[in-house]
Amino acid sequence: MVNDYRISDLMTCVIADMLRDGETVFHGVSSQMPMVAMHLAKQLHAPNLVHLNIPGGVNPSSIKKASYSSAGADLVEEGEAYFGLDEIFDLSMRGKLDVAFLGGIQFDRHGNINASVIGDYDKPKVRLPGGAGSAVLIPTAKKAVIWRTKHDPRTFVEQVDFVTTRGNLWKIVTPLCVFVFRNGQLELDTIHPHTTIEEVQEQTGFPLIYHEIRYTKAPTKEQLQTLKRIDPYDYRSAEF
Amino acid sequence: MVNDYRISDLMTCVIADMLRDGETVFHGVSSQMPMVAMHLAKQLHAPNLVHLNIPGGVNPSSIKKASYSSAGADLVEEGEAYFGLDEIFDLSMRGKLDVAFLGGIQFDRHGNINASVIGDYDKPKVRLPGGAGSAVLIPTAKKAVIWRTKHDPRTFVEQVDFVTTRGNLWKIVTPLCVFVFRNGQLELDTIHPHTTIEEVQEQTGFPLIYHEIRYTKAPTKEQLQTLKRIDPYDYRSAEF
Amino acid sequence: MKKQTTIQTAVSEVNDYATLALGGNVLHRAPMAFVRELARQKKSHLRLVKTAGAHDIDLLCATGTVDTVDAGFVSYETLYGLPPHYRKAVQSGKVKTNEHACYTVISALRAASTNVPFMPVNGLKFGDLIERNDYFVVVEDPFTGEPVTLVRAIVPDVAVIHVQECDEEGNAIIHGPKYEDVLMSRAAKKVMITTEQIISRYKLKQQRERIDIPGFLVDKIIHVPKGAHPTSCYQKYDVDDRALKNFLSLKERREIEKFIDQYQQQDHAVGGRAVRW
Amino acid sequence: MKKQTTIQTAVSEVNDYATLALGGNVLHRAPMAFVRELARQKKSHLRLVKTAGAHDIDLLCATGTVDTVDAGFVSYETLYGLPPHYRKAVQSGKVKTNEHACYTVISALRAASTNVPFMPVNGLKFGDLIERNDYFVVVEDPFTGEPVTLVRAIVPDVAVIHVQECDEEGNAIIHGPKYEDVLMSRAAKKVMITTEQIISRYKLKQQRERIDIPGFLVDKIIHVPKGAHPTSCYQKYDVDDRALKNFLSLKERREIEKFIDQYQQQDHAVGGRAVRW
Repeated sequence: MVNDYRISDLMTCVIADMLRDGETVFHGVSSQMPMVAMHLAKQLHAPNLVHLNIPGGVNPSSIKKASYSSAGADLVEEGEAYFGLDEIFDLSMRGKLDVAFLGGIQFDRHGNINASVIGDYDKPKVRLPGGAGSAVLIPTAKKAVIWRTKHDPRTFVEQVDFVTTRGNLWKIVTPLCVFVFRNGQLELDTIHPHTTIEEVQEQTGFPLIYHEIRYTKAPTKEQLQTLKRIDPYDYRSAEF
Repeated sequence: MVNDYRISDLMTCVIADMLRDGETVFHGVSSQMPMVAMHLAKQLHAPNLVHLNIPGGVNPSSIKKASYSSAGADLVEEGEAYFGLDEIFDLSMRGKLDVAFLGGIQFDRHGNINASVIGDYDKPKVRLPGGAGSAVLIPTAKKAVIWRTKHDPRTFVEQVDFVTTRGNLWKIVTPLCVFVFRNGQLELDTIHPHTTIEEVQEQTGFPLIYHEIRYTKAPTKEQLQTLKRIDPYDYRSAEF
Repeated sequence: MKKQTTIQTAVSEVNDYATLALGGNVLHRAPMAFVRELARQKKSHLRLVKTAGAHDIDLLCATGTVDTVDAGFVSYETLYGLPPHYRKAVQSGKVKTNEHACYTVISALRAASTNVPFMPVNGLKFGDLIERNDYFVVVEDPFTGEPVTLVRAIVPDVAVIHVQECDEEGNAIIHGPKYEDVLMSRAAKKVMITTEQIISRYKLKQQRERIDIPGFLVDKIIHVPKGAHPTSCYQKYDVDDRALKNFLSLKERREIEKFIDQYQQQDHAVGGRAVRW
Repeated sequence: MKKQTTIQTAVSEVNDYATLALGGNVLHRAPMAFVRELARQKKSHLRLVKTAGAHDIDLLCATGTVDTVDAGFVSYETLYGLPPHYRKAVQSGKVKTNEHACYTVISALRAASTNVPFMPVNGLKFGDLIERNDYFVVVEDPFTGEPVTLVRAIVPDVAVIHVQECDEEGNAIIHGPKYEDVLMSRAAKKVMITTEQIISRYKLKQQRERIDIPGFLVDKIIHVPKGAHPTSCYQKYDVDDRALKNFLSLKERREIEKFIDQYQQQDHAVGGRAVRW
């Protein structure tokens, strides 16, 4: 069964399954995977999901032309209305954004997110791109979801170098597992079918918290077929 | 000569003469006279004046259809761009509004303006319409001009009942005279050709301040002819 | 997800004591069908928010529907003069005016639209409005030490906006002046749209760059042709001079109620009418 | 009132130490011709403001033109990775990053557009950004006593915005995503527009409802076809993959200058070209 899908397919389907019908959902720049996942959800179980994005195209009817970018004009061209980034932020401030997909470079067991620097803030060893909207969206979106195509002990650490933000973090999806943020800590939700708890622990810089080992649901045939149709150029794998 | 024009013509021309080329100028609701004056100025000596108004039509090419209102859609229909009321206020806040035309019911010698109440604020004898934008525009527009088709001792008083606003008041135009606000007090600028200093004093509730009696310039033939063309339905006299 | 409803049902969801932001400006595009139904259903203790109102506020003051008005200007335009019922209600103490500077209403709604408790306002510096109203306060700017005036946020429970056209999802286009309506749709907890026409989403999509209020912000859609009457609705109808003058000639409560009743058929008629393709 | 000029003249009016707001977002519609001319004229100590930048900020960091960057995100998109020159400049201490949350850049520009010293922001509640940056401060809301975060205003000296079309007065239309460009045009002291096309005001008036920046707000108009290249300009050209990858392969200052020189003819060519009817 493992050969039926790739990790990028699995992650995309896991993300899609988190989304419910009618929710307002936002993704930012360099966010091809959640963008595809949102369309997958819309096709299969969440037709009234509202897709919001940086260029401002509400519910783009297709993402086939979205190309290398997830912040380009194609999303407006295919959209049914214009709702710019400033307005999306305002919406989240008002508590009306259900799900925000955000990035980050370093995460710790307390749910802190670092997208700013490695090392000292004023004299950084590595200047990271910055948290973009995270620092205001993670505290205000009802559910913040992070996806990350890297899972190693430098990414998941005991204590982040800098707290760019924390807040309503809900889940983190990686190539190995899904974390859920609960009771103030990052717990293991599920591990993917192709890995083992030992491997996940080895790649995580803090002791995993879990009561039982549960496995991530594999993508369904319908999901995989739909993915091929809506994302023929495989943008969902852009970060791999 | 007096029969060549009416008071409304004179007032409109006086207002037009205050406007300079290139200035950004705003009028509000129930402001037919300044609206016509702005168009007169644009026709004759200020072609690059920027005409802003509540409905948001920038530089409406004609005001012939502006009808009873000066806040209707006709100004947008004839406009060259859309710039709404919220934006006009912001512009004034930034110090980029040159002239604002505003109303008011009561004025005192100290340049205070009342558009709120006659009597006590909480238990008013007469509830007035309110200052609309005055309370933020008079302090921020570079020059605030007030026009008033009534000139009597109840309008020009020693002390207003309530200070709705004060600030960058420049001139007040009435059917009898023009006041100028200078050195913290309302001074007599000019009196209209058809009146006398005695009449103006009689109709003003505080002692007039002036060094010499100067007369308002009568409208030119060109101004009167242009008025007939640009304002054929005589909106400039709507308040008379 | 069906948002289309009748004006009776929509208004029945407005609570007494609610804060309503009313779209339009003075004599233009006021949501009058909705306003009349508020009176018919004998709503009470409402708080109305608008930069500049006229017939809408005056009518609801005449029917005893209102407790408070937050506005910068309440008056008919030159031709029609002052609003008799509003004035009487304020002067008798029945209605409280929270006087604003139009812009401070905008600022208070902007605060709501970004969910902050106040908005700093540059222009409001002098005069008695600051001193006499507790929704204005002067504080020290923590960055420079200079004084700055703040206006408290106004969060409408419902924004009621009359538009020329929208689709079944609520994607709405306002033709001509938009006044504060777009901001109101972002500031209010709920958005109710009354519309001259409902058109198909495919037709509306062809004008998608002109959509002022995206459908996902809209809670209720009510199809009410002539829903702004007797105020104007650009491209649809002008101010009805006779109707307004008739209203302004009325004195007795019973006369006002009869005036409102005359609109009942028109206001209620077309809740379920077909979509235009 | 003649606003049309060359890119050389417009850039010559930018002072060292100026604060510039750059339009566009990441790889899209950045005002690159203007940016390259800033480097050619060896401007220095600039402060750049943008929610999310990439090639523009990276290039000006490579040429030593920048002191400070106020942004929420600086990086190329997935395909191109991180901005090497920006990172190097920050890590070596030559450039200071004022890290924002994208939205706080918007809030700071909104404060400028309304001429208030700060803007309250609801979302910025937790983390080290508030503590480590003096442009954020937490105060007590005077109305409720609750804590509220303020962000200090950013007033750009110049907003530089690349558009698809404008007329001789500067009435400008941005097709496709507008990002923060409209806000920047209201926040800055001066507005300079670079444009793919200048069209006659009569032609533009036919699309007047789509005007994003009215001409009276615009100080300079520069006709520069391909003025956003190698970033994209919707309906005109896509991102130039080769040019970007080429730039990202360059290490030496001399190589970067040569890269900029290659654009000189294109950037300078068409300042006086005729208007399209």
